[in-house]
Amino acid sequence: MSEKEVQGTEKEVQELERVTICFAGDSGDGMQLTGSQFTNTTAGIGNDLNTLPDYPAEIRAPVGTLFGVSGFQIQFSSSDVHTPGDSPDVLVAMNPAALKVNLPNLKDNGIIIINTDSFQSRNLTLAGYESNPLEDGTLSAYQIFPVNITGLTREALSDLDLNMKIKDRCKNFFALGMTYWMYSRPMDMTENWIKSKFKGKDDLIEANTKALKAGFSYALSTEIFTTSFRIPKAAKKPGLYRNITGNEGIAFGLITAAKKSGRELFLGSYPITPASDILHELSKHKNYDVKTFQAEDEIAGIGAALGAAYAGALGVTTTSGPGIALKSEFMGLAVMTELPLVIVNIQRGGPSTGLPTKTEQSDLLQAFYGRNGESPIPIIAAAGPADCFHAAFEAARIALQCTTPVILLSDGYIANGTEPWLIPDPDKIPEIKIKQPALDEKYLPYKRDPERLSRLHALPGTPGLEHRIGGLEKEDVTGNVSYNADNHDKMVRIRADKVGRINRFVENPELVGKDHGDLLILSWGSTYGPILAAVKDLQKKGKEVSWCHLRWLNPLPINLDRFIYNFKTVLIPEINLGQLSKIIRAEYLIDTVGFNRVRGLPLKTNELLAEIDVILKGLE
Amino acid sequence: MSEKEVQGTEKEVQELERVTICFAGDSGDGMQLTGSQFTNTTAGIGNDLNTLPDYPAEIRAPVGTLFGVSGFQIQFSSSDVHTPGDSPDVLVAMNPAALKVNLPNLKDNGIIIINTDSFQSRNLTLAGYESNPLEDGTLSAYQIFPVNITGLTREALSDLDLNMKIKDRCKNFFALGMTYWMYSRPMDMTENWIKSKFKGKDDLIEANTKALKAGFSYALSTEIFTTSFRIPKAAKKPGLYRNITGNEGIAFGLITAAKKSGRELFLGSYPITPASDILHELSKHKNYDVKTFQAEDEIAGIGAALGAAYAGALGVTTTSGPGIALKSEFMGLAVMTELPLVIVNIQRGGPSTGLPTKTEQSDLLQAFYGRNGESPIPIIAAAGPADCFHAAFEAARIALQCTTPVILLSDGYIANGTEPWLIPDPDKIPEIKIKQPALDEKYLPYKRDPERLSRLHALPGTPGLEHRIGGLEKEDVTGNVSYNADNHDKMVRIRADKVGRINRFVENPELVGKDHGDLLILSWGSTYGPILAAVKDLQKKGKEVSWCHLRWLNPLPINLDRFIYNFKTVLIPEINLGQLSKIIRAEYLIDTVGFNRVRGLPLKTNELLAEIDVILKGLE
Amino acid sequence: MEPIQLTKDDFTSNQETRWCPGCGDYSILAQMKKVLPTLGIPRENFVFVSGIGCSSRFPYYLETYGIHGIHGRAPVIASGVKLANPNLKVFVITGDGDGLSIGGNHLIHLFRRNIDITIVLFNNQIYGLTKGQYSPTSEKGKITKSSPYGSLESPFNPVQMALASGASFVARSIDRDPKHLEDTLARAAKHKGTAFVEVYQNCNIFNDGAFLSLTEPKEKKKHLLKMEHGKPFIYGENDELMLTWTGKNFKVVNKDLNENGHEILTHDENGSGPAMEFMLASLSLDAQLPTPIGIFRAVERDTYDDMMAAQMNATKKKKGEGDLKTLFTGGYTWTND
Amino acid sequence: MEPIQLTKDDFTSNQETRWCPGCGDYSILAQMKKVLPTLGIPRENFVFVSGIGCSSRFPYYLETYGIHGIHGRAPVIASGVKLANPNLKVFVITGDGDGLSIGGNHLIHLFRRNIDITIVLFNNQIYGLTKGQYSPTSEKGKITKSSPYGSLESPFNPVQMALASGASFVARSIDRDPKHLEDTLARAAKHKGTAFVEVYQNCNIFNDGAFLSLTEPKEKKKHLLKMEHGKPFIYGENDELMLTWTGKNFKVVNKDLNENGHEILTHDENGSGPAMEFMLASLSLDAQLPTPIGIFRAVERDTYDDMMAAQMNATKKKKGEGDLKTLFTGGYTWTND
Ligand SMILES: Cc1ncc(C[n+]2csc(CCOP(=O)(O)OP(=O)(O)O)c2C)c(N)n1
Ligand SMILES: Cc1ncc(C[n+]2csc(CCOP(=O)(O)OP(=O)(O)O)c2C)c(N)n1
Ligand code: SF4
Ligand code: SF4
Ligand SMILES: [Mg+2]
Ligand SMILES: [Mg+2]
Repeated sequence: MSEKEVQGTEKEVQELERVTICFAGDSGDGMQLTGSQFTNTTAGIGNDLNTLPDYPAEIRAPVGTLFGVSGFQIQFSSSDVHTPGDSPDVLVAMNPAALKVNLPNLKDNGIIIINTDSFQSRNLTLAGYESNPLEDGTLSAYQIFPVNITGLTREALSDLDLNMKIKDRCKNFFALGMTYWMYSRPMDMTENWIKSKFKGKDDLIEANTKALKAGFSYALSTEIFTTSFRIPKAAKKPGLYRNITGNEGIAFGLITAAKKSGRELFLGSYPITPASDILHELSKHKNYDVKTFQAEDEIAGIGAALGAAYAGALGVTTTSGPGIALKSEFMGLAVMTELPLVIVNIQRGGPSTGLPTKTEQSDLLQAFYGRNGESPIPIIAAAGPADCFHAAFEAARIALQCTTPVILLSDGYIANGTEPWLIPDPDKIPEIKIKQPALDEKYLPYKRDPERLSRLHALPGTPGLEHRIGGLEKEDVTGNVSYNADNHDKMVRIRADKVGRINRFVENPELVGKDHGDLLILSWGSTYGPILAAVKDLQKKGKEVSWCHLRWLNPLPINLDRFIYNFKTVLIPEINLGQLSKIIRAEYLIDTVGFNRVRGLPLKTNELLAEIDVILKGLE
Repeated sequence: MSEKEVQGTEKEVQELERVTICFAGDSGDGMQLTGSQFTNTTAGIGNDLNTLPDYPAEIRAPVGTLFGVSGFQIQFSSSDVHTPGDSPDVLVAMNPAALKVNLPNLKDNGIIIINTDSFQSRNLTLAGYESNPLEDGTLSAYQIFPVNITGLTREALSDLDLNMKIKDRCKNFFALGMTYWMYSRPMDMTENWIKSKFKGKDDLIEANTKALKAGFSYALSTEIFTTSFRIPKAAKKPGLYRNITGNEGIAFGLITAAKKSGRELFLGSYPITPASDILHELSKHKNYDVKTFQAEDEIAGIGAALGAAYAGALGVTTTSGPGIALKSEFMGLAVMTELPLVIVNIQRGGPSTGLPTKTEQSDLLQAFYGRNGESPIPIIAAAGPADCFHAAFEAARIALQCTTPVILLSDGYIANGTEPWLIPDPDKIPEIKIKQPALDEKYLPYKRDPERLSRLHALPGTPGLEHRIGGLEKEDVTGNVSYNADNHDKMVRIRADKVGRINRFVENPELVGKDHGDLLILSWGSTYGPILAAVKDLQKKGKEVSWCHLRWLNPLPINLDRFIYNFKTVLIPEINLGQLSKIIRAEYLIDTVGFNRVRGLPLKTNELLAEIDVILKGLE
Repeated sequence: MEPIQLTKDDFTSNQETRWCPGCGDYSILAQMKKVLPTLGIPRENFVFVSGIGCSSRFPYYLETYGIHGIHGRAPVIASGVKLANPNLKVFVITGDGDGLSIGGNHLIHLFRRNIDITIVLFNNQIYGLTKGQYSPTSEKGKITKSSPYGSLESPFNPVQMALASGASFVARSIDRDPKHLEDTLARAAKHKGTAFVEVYQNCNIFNDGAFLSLTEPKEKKKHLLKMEHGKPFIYGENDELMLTWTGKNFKVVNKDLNENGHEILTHDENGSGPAMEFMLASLSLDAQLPTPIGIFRAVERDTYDDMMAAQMNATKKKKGEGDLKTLFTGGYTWTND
Repeated sequence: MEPIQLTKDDFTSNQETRWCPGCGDYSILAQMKKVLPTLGIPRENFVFVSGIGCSSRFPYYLETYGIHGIHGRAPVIASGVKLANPNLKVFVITGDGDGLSIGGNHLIHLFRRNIDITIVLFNNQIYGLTKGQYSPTSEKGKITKSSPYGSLESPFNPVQMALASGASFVARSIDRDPKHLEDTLARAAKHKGTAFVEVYQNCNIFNDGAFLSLTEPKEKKKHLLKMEHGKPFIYGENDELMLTWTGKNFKVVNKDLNENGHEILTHDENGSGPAMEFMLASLSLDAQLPTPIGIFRAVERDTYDDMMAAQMNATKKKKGEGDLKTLFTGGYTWTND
């Protein structure tokens, strides 16, 4: 599939289906920016894609150190993309530390573009290299493209009256320019971005644009790069798209739910990685009746959200695992008072402070059981960045319609990762209808809807419906405080039942494949992408596997027991030690097989495929 | 078995094997005191016994109201006693509210001693009686002993120069005196108690003693009581005994563990019902190197305990469910830093504030999973008041020897209930040996004992072993901060393994009955007493059931899988909706049957027996 | 709309009060019921939020909206209520344990935010509900169940804490002076911004007589200083004692024997400056000097809720009422066809 | 035992510092390393406890015992360490978010307890580690990621909070004045009781220049007032400005033009009384007046740890060293045979 094309000078152009690039450099090198520019351009020309930023826990770790490396990985393709790619085809390494950290991931015979200017003894030492990997054969298994990027950038900007530091900051655009040429991407979107970003600072506009173009020209004209690649458009569902991170998805989903339910959105939150961006995003949208309250701690965050819910807002709190730990007493109060509240947990590596900037799925059992008493809370988990929008909307809908707190689980991977989002038509999103208590009847705060078992919540400000709620056990129907033994037993069961029947009001998860067979894969949350990629691969190879990805975890879906018993093996891949497995085993009494990698990273499709291979062989 | 005896006047004396009495009155009537006097005397004459106080959530609710009723139940017997009794044989009701609240529990044809003086219209109304139950036939199914206790007390004290209020406060001693006669109990122990309690206040000594004796004489001489009862001594293991509440048991167990490990005991705690008494008890014993720190909240309580543990104390924190919720972030830090820490949860009715003064077993799953990340903590549950001593000692031993936080579960029932405790010989309690790091080697904070996987903890103040620990993921062996992916996976598994293998270092639970058969009862915590009573009853009736009561819940015992699969039915009685069931099902994939009563009360032996009956019939 | 005519009975809920007979909480409830009808606010717009403690049962007894929250957290719940619906009149009811021990941080953050909420802290210098442990306001050396050898902590001075963290209205009153209490609660309720009232409250079960010197008819004249705006600081059995200011310190002098001609000091509640405010607040710690009740500070400053509303309005003016289409397409978009 | 001879290198751990280049934290670390060897305390007796934040990484860089705790909770961990082993010299390292937002309550309770712990609060008026949200000390109206339209809260004044809650040693210093910082840390470390040092610290990434007026050579003479015990409050480009006291307020006058003959005010760190202390503390909020650094208060009062030890000793004296048999048989006992 290669052809010759005239592109200024005669170079080969090869067509590829999919490519994974990793841009890596020092935290100060602007790699996240480079990555997101590449992403937008790639999206704009119609490839499907998926991205994963990977930045250090330190704000700006000392230059050149291993722990200061910042990376951005993108997979893009002419067909569907579901993950940022297991192992990059191309690594852009701006310094030795970036090379060191990312080399183990690179595909065999992968391409490495190296900024040779940074391979000096201090940087090599900082990266822990005893000799120069450019010279000692370390890289012999790869295709190396050594480029003195810093020097070339300075050269390109030599006629500009800027100090060297500023010029050097443009080198990421030089690198970006090279990759634009390599993968046949247009430069205009980035040029426009530079113009608006540095508006009013003409010298910076000029510098960055020049660096970008210089990189492009350099790749085009030098001998080093002999081939460029073309990745045709992907056949995506037609429509208007944008890239979206999971955290943006959640913010948008919540705003939409608020609008569709006629409530104001109230966020009570305390900053914590990787959840803070939801707070940042929501605090921008004050004209959408969004109120954000940066509380003094996580407890105050959820407490204010609960108060706001009582007063009639869509109450939301966002955090990560350690924050959930702090909120758990308030979550119990939300259960007892049966107020609508969305509790968002962007999971990260644990236990304790753990690995704050890494991803993990290990807060599932905390979501189920992390409170005193019988304290059931429905749980929904988002499958990917775009699904975050839908999951947040659904969490809010159930919270409002079933008068219950709802936990929405996401994780560091999909929170920061992006994928194209088919922008929905707002008018086609259904309203969220909430029943109101009648004004002409005696108001009984704990009288229930017979179907949902939800209660009617009278909003403060409504004349005649004055009432008090709180954390002591409630008398059935009246909601008065009750220490009665039988009432307590009854209420404990009602609360369980109320949550248990929510699966009647949400969609069943799809079963991909047959409803019986050798292997059923069961999964939840952010493993969706890697597993989808694996399942597609297996299907292509003609292997029969079935797959069901859960969005609602509590309660488990109604349809699961229609097929879960029909498989020889049920495989549950998770980024934890088997938390969904515990739930499934207890519920269905079937032996599950876990695929558990707790490395702070998304699952790798290839590793999963290898595991499935072993399982299928064993079953033969 | 009845005989005539000369006891001043000729009355019948009947011998009984076991009796349950409930003393009930207004919170201000001194029922807890009456109960505990009856208890001590009963213990002193050699009956086995078990008690349960039941007091209102309000401090001193308005006089005469239903929610102001305070009760104290005691079962005593010439044979073993394991519970405070399902339903009292005798109810001493000091006012209408006390009657109303406790009547539903009374045994058919049970005895009611009533203070008729309090059955006036205001009190009747407060208790919700529309007519006087003494007159309207409400009590026709019972043996009623109406006594004008208030009036008789006043009469008995008529020659004392005390105001009426103080005299009236003596009426509980009058009632106590009556029951002493009825059950052939000596008065001297209570007389002595009165003397020391009111030391220096001779008028009060005289008043209370007189009231006590007057009650006794009244019962002896009047026509109302025709029969008194004798309950022979129980054939208890010989030795020195005392009554002990569960909370005292925990306090003593912790002090003992501290002494036996050569550590100081440090308690960081915040008051909460029903755990506060441990704080109260421990704060008395400053001469035992016990340091108690009343913190500003639960978080501070555990934080200080963790700091103390780092500095070399046996760190302990005590609380109830809502407090555990708050402590959960710190529990994660204890997991990560692998410090010895005992976390005591005296469970109460939940969720949220729930039923603060009632008992429940619903924090088990919180103990297992109530933290972010993979955060395993060993869990032990005490079976009864006396076992609290042993469980606390064992929790501390494992914490110190396996360098881990340990959760000790108790509940409101056994915390406040009492039973006789065979006082151990302190010299026979084994030392708790703790390994110390060598001073002459490089100290590696996360190097592990190959057997226990515990680490060696170097105490601050030790020259040359300076080191830092914290909540970020640790590098294997060195304990340095590590964001490495494979290291994280490894450490997550090591921590799980460390806890998972603790069942090698503790005793296996006993299997009562055969290792196969129709019915295995599996249980944990405070249900021990009621289930033991049921099992004995079944055995007496020649029914074959087996029973295993778990003390260590995490990890599950090694021996369980040797027999758990050998039964047609595995019944798990719990005061929750089936939390141990969930754990057992997930672990062993067996279908369990639950017996769940979530009423804030201990399980009733009779109800359990009825359930077992149904099960056994179904299996026939 | 016609003016609202409410009486104290309108504010009496059907729940039985469950405090111990003789508890000071009854008086606070009674005065509150007198104040509420005078505020010109419809009953349905009141929300009472409390934590946990004897005091925190307060909301049950009022026929208004209410939340009996969790221990120490009433200020944050109340903040959410008020910010979500600024039309509501929000009260926080808390105790010395609830508000100053577990909940201390929320309280001081509420002060600095100045959300329009009225806080009443029932200070009985003890944990009532949990049966008598010492609290952050208990005097050092206090013997309780949890401190059988005497507590070791110096107590907090709630008024100083409130002043230091920027509360715009700070006052103190006492259960046994119904009129003063009523007036103080009324003033607090009418203040725009976070208003803090510390109420000395007798717990006759676990800490009886803690404020005896301020309530016993004979004693109180010698110890209680009622601060009134614009009036001199005068107290004593025959109003003969006068509080004067040396420039650095207070000094009590007999009015009639004011030989050194000390300046007569009058009370200025409208922000007399940190020096005077803190000095007045520190008085309660000093047995030689009188304990002031009344209003320490009453100043106006922008409330958080108003500023939040202003920001929202400004943003709407600038960007227009938010619509979903604009939101969704706000970033970089492209079309697949 | 021979006297301990330590140098700053003895306190340097083998962990690489991971702060941004240019961060003010480096200076604080450097000064701390200078102070530690001078205290005459064996290295193994130091314990540094921190919370979470950029600042809280501090313990890793010192070759002492240390705990990197959880967010806001260093004071409680440190309390446990100190009470369990009073021989240890315990430091708390915290930030403005860690110590005043999530951890505010623990801090003020530590102040009132007066446990012998030295607290250093790195105040950069921003959340550094979480990438730049406003903090409780950020000025009102601050534009950050979480407040794109400006924050609405008035900042805390950490010094006032510490004074109001009874801290026995309260000081302030600044990263860019190494000598002053070193001296202040040394004084704090030597204080017996809870010592609090607020350090103005520049976060050059998210809040660069927050203290520029106090560090820029030209500006600082006009704004910085170094308080020294027993010395007059003098500052200004040529030390020409003098802080005077009107009895209620501060006033700045030119030394040479002191026409009204204002009294020269000298600094008294040994408890100058609430009035003066709070006035001095309030200065930092007022742009018209200088910002004081130095020691606001240094008074001796009984420490919690000493009192706890005393209670234990007294009890042992009275009841004898506790033995288990006595404990077990303490209540009512009987014998079964
Ligand atoms: C999280 C939590 N911790 C502890 C408790 C127990 N508790 C309830 S009220 C209280 C203190 C009450 O004291 P205060 O606030 O002074 O109220 P008072 O009863 O004196 O009015 C405590 C410790 C609780 N309910 N929840
Ligand atoms: C329970 C919890 N909540 C939130 C966080 C996230 N977090 C870490 S540090 C920090 C604030 C840091 O600010 P500051 O204390 O001022 O320290 P600095 O980084 O500025 O030195 C936050 C919000 C966390 N780690 N844990
Ligand atoms: S315990 Fe004290 S504060 Fe509580 S209700 Fe009784 S008297 Fe009032
Ligand atoms: S983010 Fe700021 S406070 Fe944190 S290390 Fe960097 S400069 Fe220092
Ligand atoms: Mg109180
Ligand atoms: Mg900061």
